[in-house]
Amino acid sequence: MDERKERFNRVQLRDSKQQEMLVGSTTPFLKDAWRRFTKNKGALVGLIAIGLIFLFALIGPYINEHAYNVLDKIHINLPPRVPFLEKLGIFNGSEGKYNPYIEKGFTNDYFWFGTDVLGRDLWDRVWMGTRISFYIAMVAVGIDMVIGIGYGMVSGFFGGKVDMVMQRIVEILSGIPNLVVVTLFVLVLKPGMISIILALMITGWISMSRVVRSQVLKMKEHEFILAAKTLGASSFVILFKELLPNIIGQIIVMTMFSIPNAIFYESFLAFIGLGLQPPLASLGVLIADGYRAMITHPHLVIFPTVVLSVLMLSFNLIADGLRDAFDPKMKGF
Amino acid sequence: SPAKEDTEQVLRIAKDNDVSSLDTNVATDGLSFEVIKTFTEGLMEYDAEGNIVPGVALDYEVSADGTVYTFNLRDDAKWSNGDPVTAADFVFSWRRLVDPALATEYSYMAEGIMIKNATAVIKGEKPLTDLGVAALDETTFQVTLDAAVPYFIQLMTFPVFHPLNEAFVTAKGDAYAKSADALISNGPWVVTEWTEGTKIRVEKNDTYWNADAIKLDAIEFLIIKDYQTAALQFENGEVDMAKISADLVDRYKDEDFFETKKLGYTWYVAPNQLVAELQNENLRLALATSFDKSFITDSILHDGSNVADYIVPIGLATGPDGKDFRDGAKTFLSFDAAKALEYWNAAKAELGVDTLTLELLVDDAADTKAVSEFLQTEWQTNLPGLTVTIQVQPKKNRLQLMRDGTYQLGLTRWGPDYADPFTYLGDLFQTGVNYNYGRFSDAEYDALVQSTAPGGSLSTDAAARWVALHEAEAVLLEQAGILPTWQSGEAMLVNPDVSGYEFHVVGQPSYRNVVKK
Amino acid sequence: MTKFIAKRILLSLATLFVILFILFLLLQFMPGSPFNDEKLTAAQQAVLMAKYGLDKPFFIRFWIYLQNVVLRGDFGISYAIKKDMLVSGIVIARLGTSIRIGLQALLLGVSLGVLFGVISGSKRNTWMDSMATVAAVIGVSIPSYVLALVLSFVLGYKFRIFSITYQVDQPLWSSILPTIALSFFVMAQTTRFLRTELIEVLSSDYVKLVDAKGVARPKVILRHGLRNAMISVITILGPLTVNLMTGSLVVERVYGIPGIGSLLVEGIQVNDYNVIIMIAFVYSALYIFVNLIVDILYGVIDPRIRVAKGG
Amino acid sequence: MKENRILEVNHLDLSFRLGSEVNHVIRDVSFHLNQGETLAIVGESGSGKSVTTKAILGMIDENGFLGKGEILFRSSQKGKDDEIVDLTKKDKKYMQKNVRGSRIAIIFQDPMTSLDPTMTIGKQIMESMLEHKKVASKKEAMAKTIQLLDLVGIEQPEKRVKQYPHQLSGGMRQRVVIAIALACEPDVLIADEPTTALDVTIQSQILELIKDLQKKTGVSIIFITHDLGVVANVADRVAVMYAGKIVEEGLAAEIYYDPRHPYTWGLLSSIPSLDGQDEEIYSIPGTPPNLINPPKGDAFAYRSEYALEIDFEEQPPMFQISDTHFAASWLLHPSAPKVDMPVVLAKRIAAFNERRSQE
Amino acid sequence: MSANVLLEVKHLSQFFRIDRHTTIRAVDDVSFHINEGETFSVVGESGSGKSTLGRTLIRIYDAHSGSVNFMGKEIGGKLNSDSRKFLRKNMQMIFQDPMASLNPRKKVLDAVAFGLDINHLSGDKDERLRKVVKVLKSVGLSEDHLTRYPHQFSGGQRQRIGVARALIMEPRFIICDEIISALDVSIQAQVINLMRRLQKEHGLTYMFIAHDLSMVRYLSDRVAVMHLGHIVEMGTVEDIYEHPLHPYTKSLLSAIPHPDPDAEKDRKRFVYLKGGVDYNIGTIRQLSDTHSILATDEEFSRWQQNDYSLFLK
Ligand SMILES: Nc1ncnc2c1ncn2[C@@H]1O[C@H](COP(=O)(O)OP(=O)(O)OP(=O)(O)O)[C@@H](O)[C@H]1O
Ligand SMILES: Nc1ncnc2c1ncn2[C@@H]1O[C@H](COP(=O)(O)OP(=O)(O)OP(=O)(O)O)[C@@H](O)[C@H]1O
Ligand SMILES: [Mg+2]
Ligand SMILES: [Mg+2]
Repeated sequence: MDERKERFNRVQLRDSKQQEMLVGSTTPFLKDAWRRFTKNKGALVGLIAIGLIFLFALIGPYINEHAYNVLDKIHINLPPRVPFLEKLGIFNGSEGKYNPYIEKGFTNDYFWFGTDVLGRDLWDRVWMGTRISFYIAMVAVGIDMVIGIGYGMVSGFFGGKVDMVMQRIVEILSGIPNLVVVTLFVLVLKPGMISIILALMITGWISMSRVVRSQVLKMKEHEFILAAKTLGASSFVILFKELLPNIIGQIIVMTMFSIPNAIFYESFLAFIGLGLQPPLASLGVLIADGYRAMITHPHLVIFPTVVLSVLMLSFNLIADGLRDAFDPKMKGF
Repeated sequence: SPAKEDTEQVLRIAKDNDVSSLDTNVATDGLSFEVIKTFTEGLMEYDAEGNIVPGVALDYEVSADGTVYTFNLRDDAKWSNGDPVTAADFVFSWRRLVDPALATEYSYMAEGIMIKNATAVIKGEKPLTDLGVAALDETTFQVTLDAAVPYFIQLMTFPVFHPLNEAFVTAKGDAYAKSADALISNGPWVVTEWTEGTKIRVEKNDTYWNADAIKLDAIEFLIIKDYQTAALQFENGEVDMAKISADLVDRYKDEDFFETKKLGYTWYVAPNQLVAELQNENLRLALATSFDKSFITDSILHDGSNVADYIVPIGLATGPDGKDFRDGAKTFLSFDAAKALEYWNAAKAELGVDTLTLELLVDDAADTKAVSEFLQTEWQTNLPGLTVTIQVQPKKNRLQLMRDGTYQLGLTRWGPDYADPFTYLGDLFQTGVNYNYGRFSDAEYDALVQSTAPGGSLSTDAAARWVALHEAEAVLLEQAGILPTWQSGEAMLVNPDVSGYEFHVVGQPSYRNVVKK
Repeated sequence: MTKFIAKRILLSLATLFVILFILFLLLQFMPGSPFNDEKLTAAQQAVLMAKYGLDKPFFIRFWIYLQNVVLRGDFGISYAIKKDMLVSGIVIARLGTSIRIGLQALLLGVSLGVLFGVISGSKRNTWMDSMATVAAVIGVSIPSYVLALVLSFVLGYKFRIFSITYQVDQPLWSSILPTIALSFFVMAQTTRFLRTELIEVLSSDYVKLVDAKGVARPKVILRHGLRNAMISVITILGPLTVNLMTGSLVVERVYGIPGIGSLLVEGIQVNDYNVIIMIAFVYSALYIFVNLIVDILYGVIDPRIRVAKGG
Repeated sequence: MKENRILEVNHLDLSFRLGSEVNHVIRDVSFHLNQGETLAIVGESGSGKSVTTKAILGMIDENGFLGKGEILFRSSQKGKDDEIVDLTKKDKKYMQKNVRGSRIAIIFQDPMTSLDPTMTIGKQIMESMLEHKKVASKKEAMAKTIQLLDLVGIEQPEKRVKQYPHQLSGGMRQRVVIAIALACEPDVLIADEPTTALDVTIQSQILELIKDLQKKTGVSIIFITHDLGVVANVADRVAVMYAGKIVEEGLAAEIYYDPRHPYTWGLLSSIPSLDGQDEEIYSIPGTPPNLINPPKGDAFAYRSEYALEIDFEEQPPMFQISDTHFAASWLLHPSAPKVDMPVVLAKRIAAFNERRSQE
Repeated sequence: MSANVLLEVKHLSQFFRIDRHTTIRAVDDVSFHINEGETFSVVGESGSGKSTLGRTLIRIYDAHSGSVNFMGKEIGGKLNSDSRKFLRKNMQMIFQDPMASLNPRKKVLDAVAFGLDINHLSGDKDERLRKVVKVLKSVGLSEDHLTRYPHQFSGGQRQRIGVARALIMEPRFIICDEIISALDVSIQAQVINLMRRLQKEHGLTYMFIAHDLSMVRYLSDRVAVMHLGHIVEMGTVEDIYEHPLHPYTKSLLSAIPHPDPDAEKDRKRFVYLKGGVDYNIGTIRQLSDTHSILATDEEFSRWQQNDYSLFLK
């Protein structure tokens, strides 16, 4: 050991950076959450998948020479056929033992996802449908945000009689079979986007309001809310400036869950014939239509289902990832 | 048990619908009638070729003016409880049909065939006993009409006019026809099982007078609403007959068990003449001729449907000459894009517009939705400047909207009630009738049709009447009062071992001669 | 406890009343009538409306209906689906099937869900966890009708293992496919929720203490982890159960099941008011009942709640 | 291992993976526990007290891993010679079967969250007895449970066994937790801040209880706390921990009346003196270091008024002061300048000594 | 007492109705006053109603009954907007858990300026910043910290932010609800020193809620001992610590652990026997100008004769 005397000199208290060691990480919450989120492989895959699907929804319909709404009286009910891939024995345009492209002499035609009974290109229809499904997703998010959050916050924060009445209303709303209400909307207001949106509005927000309410109930006992009260903050300020930012994580997670629900709901409506007006077609409509020919022309149902399922899967994965990311208790180290 | 199955001849039929009632007077839908037909028998029945043959009646006489029919009933006809089938059973049934207390929907049939006092009785203005029916004795049943009805006999096959066992019906009271054991049979089979939403089974009725001619021991109507499930069940050998939707035809069209049959429905687009633009004949003609009907029948539906360039369907009615109404009749409004464009240009000039937007109202059924999309594109491409939007509504709503006249173009269909062109031409398009959704109105047409109506000037002159009906159709279609589109067919999967089933364009299928190997 | 239940039941009855009223009101706005068959004339429609008392003013009709329901348990007759038959007869005939298949699916779904949930929650971030999670997410991502048809195509048609359609005389055997189809979603939801909850519970202090007691891991997970995690899983199972028991239109249609899901849709399509109201009523009653059960179950599982409610 | 020692931790190193970083939280820690004694480990939050004890039980979180070091445990079996096992070499299964609960038991800090809310306390106490087959039947387990509850001072134990945790007050719950720990008559009891969450009156009761139990059962105790008052009450020996190291170790009296490490000085000084109301209380400046990048030399140097240059370069070794007293501070090196402990502390110790000499 | 009375509380009660059968009498008929510039401490076991008392004073809860006079204004009953504003400005509270009492999503700047913002006192941006920086400096934090989030601070620093948030309103009176119990030993001292310094600099009055009796002794002028919602004994530090009379006070004091192994070895502890005293029938008795106690005649005379056999073990 180096025993030089001067090493044992006393030194002044060092005001070094070490003095002020930060406790906890220095990254802000959202960044931290993002870091945790990106660590989650599933969520990342989901995000990428959604990105790709979104991209295709934007450009998909334009990257081949077909169009989503043009009838073709000749090329009807064709199975998928893709150049190059056909050489591998898949996507070669055959349906069982039968290959209509060869039988009917469409040797130069390629429909990547095949065509439907009206000879429309399924590739284009699927991506147009995806657009609509995204659109519905946006609407669902909007509804969740506005009604669900507002309702849940008010109900949870004010508690007491207000809560009691509001929860009764929710109970009644959930007690009425959705279908009755939806059908009514569709019948009274004509089927279409507006009706679907209104239908979503009736009950689509309930689970969000539940989550928000329980979060608010939990949060409102926190001391920082009391502190805000002692500083004279109004209920409005406390709700929107203090509570809301703190439950935003949960809200985002819940939103992610409500997106697939909305998309699904629309496809259910399509199945019972209360969907969009033709020739508009969401993924749900395509699946519902394709479903009827599933054992005849499976491609009609497979492609939209795959896209829908991947979309749902991705949103769910993202939602799971976000939930983990926003919940420090769950942190995957 | 399987052993019994082997020796038993059971025909299993998949049905996409459920029965709504097995009460002969109350039922309204096709399947209900089909099932009712298996366990009841009317005065007259159809044979395999669609000819009217005696049922419970041995024969009948008509008065010279065609208003009094006297039926002689066979004396060996029995109810399944052993009671004989008598003229009183018909009187009871027919009175029950028009009983205002029961308010049956099909009471209008009694008015339609102009039974004496029917209208007043239905309205409750006259007692039931005033209805023009009488049991002259046990086996003689007499009907008095207000006027000659050319298709009267033919309607005697219709289930609402079948007999009812008064004692049995009264004993069961409210419970009558609500379950298998509250039913009684005078037909080839008797209902033994009726499970809500699943299945109806009828078994051979040994008391039926012609029981020996019946080969099938039982028929099961299985309610399978999904066509694909029914088809898979058929492939699995679980059912012998299954209707399939157009979507499935491609899968089966080359199989030997695939069959199509023609139905009596004609689909047409009814332009609403309350809409100013649609009063323009050229526009209607343009719309009527600008879409390729054969694509609809051959590519979208491919279920045996055929292009309809007419309104009275093929196979509906046989004329006095013994030929089908359509045989040698004219066709109208065939697809002709070039001609359509001329009409369209004329219409635009007359209307003083360059562009036009119309809305097409359709059902939410899969087929009609696809057809509507096709129509939309065809119209928009062949008639440049025309924009067509589609409104899909559940059927009940579509009907309501059309009845109210609050629509523009509506795709609709009509099913015949009896085998006479009048069921189309008379009931649908006269000025002011109920089902004249498009408010078509033409004096010449009305006059022609009136002359062929029951009690009309030609009602007893069959040949002249036939000519008038042909002329009426021409008047209607030459101005495109409606836009005929296709005549329905139905695609079916039928077990090749099964033979002898009979379908009729009008009326219910019959299983009397079915044999299953 | 009994007092609590009595209070809840009273409250439920009030809720049910409101729901009934709202339903009645909604149907009032439904366009068309049960009698707009294409062949009916306006005069005939009027006769039929009068026959069934549908021409009376709204409140009187509601009052009469309420009396019939409360005093006689009479939910009226069907106008279209089964003409003139008692709605209660039709609905009850079908309800049994729906509830049974629903409960079967619930049982299967929850069992598998608990199995997968426990696996993935206790073996977090292993391949087993990933598998279970993926299975769960896929379970909620495929439309049920596609799933149902694929099942019947593969298992019923290709391999002929199960009956494709529901058979009344073989209720258990022929309901295997629909049970599987319905259970998927339940399984998936249970797995997902249980996983989250279990992870949280397993990292709690009390589970750590149990660990420190030297209790074997499986016992720790089952006895302490699962029990506590189930408390919140039950919340989501409540509404799910109701949806299952009231039948799924889609699965009913694919498998030809006479259930009330398809009956409701049909009722709505043909304006068969009494059918709609009774099914809706049953749905609401079940919903309220199941929630009551859930609340009681809470108490059974979580003694904190039991005592707080003064049981 | 010496005869009278039951547990010996030698050069233990332990780290946690935190994303891409490694948090080196236990750094070369050595201490031992004698049969029947109470060793208190003190130190501020995050210094590694709990992690050390969890390491002994083999219950480190998934992201933690051991470096070098051994944990020797004397496992006495009836009729056989004592066996000494290195717990770091044993797998989870072994620990669960042979050590946790049965030989070494632990009491956690928070009685409110340490009990399963859905299980009666009776069952929770019986659980480990049954698991480790210490009793023949459930009935016997129940009888023993009631005895235990009685032992930890819960009245009407027959009634209490059927109750749920939320029906008990905090103090009672902590007693239950203690009863659970004692259920299998362990050789070693680790009490990780067993009274921090309780208020003073209950705290003093629990402390009395633990001491009482030790007298009765002879169990050896590791007592973790950061309350120096509590330590004074219970400990035979004290180990002071700072930033993942033991910085001073000795008999209780040695630590209180003759502290040598500047950190120990700081700790002792920050307790308000009983008389001088007007002076400021001494407070240790700054915050503990982040152990993701542990400082090169003495981790306390940055907060110490007594830091030497060498403190920033090299870690001090353990200097022996007496047979039982050790401290890791360069100030104890012969070459180090003589420094005096803070005046407040010196005054207080003087007062103690004065009183001690009076007695 | 010559000092000015800042706060006078008379017969204050706060009940919580749990359900029809249970009402918790968290604060039950307490009366006391606090002098300007002093530190008044409230001690007692967990659940004795200390926090509820503080929260009722600052009007997080509305009092069940009783009157509160603060700086000459009655603030016990319904508040109009003026008196509410007055209260918000002059009375502030600091909470126990430094992490929980700060909004985790708010930067220090906004957290501290919150009171100003709400009451529209912040002025323009510069002024707001200046005020915040000034107050941060006075609690020993610097400008560098303005943009950080609470979780990026140590416990002691967080508690300082809480202090700064209250101080920026320039209150006269601060209620400190167990502000050090969640902190580490070495940090407790930092916060206490800070509070004392601020008191001197600004002439603040504190109501200090705590259960650490040695700290209370160190920093208080007067102490009230609460038990089951009642103030059972109240007096100067010396009264309470040197001449306790109430058995509950005695048991509390006997429970304080001292950092002195030898002394601890032979400490005698008293356990207070619950149920020995019914507070509802006792009345307040003055032992001296400053020292009062809640007791019945009989209890009082027994205790004065040092007969605690019924009350302590
Ligand atoms: N699972 C973990 N992953 C990462 N770091 C951890 C983990 N568990 C503990 N640590 C860190 O190890 C260090 C020591 O923690 P430990 O719990 O032993 O402290 P302690 O001395 O018991 O403190 P306290 O008095 O607060 O209980 C802390 O810095 C803590 O952050
Ligand atoms: N909002 C509330 N609703 C119902 N009861 C309450 C409420 N707040 C407090 N109490 C009850 O009032 C009593 C006094 O509580 P309080 O928080 O004032 O005690 P405390 O002396 O501050 O205790 P601690 O030292 O644990 O903080 C307790 O029994 C508590 O459960
Ligand atoms: Mg710890
Ligand atoms: Mg408190």
